[in-house]
Amino acid sequence: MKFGILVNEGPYNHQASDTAYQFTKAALENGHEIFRVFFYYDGVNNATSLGQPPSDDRNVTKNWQKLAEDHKVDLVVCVAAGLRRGIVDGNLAPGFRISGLGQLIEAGIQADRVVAFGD
Amino acid sequence: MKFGILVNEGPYNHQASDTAYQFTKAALENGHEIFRVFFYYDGVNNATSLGQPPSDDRNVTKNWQKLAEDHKVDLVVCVAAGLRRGIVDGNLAPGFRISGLGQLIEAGIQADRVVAFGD
Amino acid sequence: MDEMESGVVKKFMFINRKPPHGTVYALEVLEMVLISAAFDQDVHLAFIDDGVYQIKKGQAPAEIGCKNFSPTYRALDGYDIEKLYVEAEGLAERGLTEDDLLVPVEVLSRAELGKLMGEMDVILTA
Amino acid sequence: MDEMESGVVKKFMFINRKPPHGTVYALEVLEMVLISAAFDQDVHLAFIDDGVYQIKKGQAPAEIGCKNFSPTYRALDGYDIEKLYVEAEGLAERGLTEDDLLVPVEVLSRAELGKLMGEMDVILTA
Amino acid sequence: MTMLHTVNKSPFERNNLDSCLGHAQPGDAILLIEDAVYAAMGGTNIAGKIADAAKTFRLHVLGPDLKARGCDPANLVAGVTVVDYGGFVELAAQNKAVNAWL
Amino acid sequence: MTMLHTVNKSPFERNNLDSCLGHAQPGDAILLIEDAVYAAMGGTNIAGKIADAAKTFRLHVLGPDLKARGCDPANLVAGVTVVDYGGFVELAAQNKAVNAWL
Repeated sequence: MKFGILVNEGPYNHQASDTAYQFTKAALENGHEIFRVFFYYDGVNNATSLGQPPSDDRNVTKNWQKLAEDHKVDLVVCVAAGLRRGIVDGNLAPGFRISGLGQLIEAGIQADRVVAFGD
Repeated sequence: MKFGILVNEGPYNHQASDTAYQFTKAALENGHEIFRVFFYYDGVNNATSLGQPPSDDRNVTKNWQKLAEDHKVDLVVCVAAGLRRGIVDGNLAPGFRISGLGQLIEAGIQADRVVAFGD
Repeated sequence: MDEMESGVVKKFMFINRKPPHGTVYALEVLEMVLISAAFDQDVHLAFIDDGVYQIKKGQAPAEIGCKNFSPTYRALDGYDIEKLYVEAEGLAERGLTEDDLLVPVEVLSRAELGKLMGEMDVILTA
Repeated sequence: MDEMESGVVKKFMFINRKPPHGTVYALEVLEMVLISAAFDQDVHLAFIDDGVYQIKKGQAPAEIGCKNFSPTYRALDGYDIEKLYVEAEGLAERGLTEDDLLVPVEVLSRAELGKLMGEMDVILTA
Repeated sequence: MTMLHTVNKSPFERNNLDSCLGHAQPGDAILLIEDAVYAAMGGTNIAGKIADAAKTFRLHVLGPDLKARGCDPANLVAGVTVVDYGGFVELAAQNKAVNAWL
Repeated sequence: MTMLHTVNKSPFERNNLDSCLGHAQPGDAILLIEDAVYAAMGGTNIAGKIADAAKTFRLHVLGPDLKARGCDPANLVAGVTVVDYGGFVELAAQNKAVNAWL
């Protein structure tokens, strides 16, 4: 089954991004396909290349990057939401790409299920 | 009277930062002193130099910067909260400075009132 | 965008549960809704709980420094987005009536809206 | 830090209203509390509403990928932070008792805590 | 000495206002800001509770936030006073401390 | 076809769970995650409401979130089932659509 994932909140402040990551990982482990993970609202902050969480805590951005590397998961940051909040080409972490909100609607059309995580 | 201001949320997603700005401006206009504005939790995201909100919307970061310029308001970003979220020297907007959480406690001690804005 | 010609038409519902201005959700949901129009999907908007405040008449956020995006709801029919639903219970709890709303809507009971939600293919709530 | 020797001692209260793990507030409040200890202030911690869950025994967030910071509450007395208050009503509504808590606290009624809040100089709630 | 309490969330969505009302001391000032201003409006299913609260506390609401949301100040619960940002500042100055019910 | 509803906020703080219960259709699946897992615990002042809901809906709770919060699965309201992240995925797959009550 093909899943689209929507992440509405930034890392650390809310668990939303962590739960979305665990869901995505479990879906892949169960043999499902991830059509796309779309980062909207404050969710765009997951894609910063500049975060340095304490060494005894998880690194949310790295978690997403590893999924992209290992499973070619498409990680898309909303361009408009990102511009508003300062997530742009200059500080975009490798593994993420910036595109339009249409990519979320497309995920809604193409994926069998859309699962959203937020506040 | 001396005010300390605490901003807990980032720009745009929550009104907290806008209300904190309006409060700070009104306090200065009424002849009060702003001891410090401290940005904690997601509030550190107010200090990004990379945000480009739509031209028909307000620019929250610029609002803060103008207060710093016009009234020498001390805008302090928590170093640990900023590191976690990717607000660091490289993308810190002019007018803000990065320092420790002790600066918030100091504001609590030195200011007559601490007013917090958040989610 | 070849998905725009894919021919697949799904029932999308955007459920608005939050008041405007205190958070950005109302505004950014509206941006999603406008984009969805370009994909020729069967788009539904529901205003429940505090979401009913999003379409209250007379909003004027200039003094809080924010943009007044509420007129955009009136422009939705120009994008062929005409399925707007408001929950009767949500209005009543808040002392509001249809006359307080800035755009024509269909008022449904919570039970009716719940049933309609059950018919959707994609639901995005904020 | 000369403020550490300023001699001013204020009554600080950190009011915790949110559960742990779902948001970062509990963890980052704890960081504030630890720093405040260095300034020799009269520090009070209150756990009310869902904040009582912060000091529930047995927390083990490894599977959700998060750090277990709950043992830190037990370390607070090493920083001379010993004024910990829990609201009785908050415990009761959630079916909890003092035995469920991982750290010694004083249980106060809502009325008593409200009165104590009124005596503070600086209150930071999250 | 009295305190100023601020509440910024809708009373229909969250428990912030209830918690504030349960802890504030008689005579304290309470200021409704941001999405909490809806609590001050007449005709809602909590208007009676707010009218009662206005007898125990000095209850204020932030005018710019009312206006932003299209809420008519003529339709406020009896006993609630409108202030602007300058009034917010003076409330903070006149009371001993500010407790933001986040 | 049934839906999967997810709720992630504490029922003591916000109205998300109430709104979900008011709109979900009989037979729908509801999964409590993150701070909503507290709703599944026995002994709270809402446990009766949750036990009733478990008769109308297929009520599930996310195990890793229970464990994170020190909530004992032995003390759940009757009728609530624990699932892990893989179980969450399969619930999403088995139902027609997922409605996250944010």
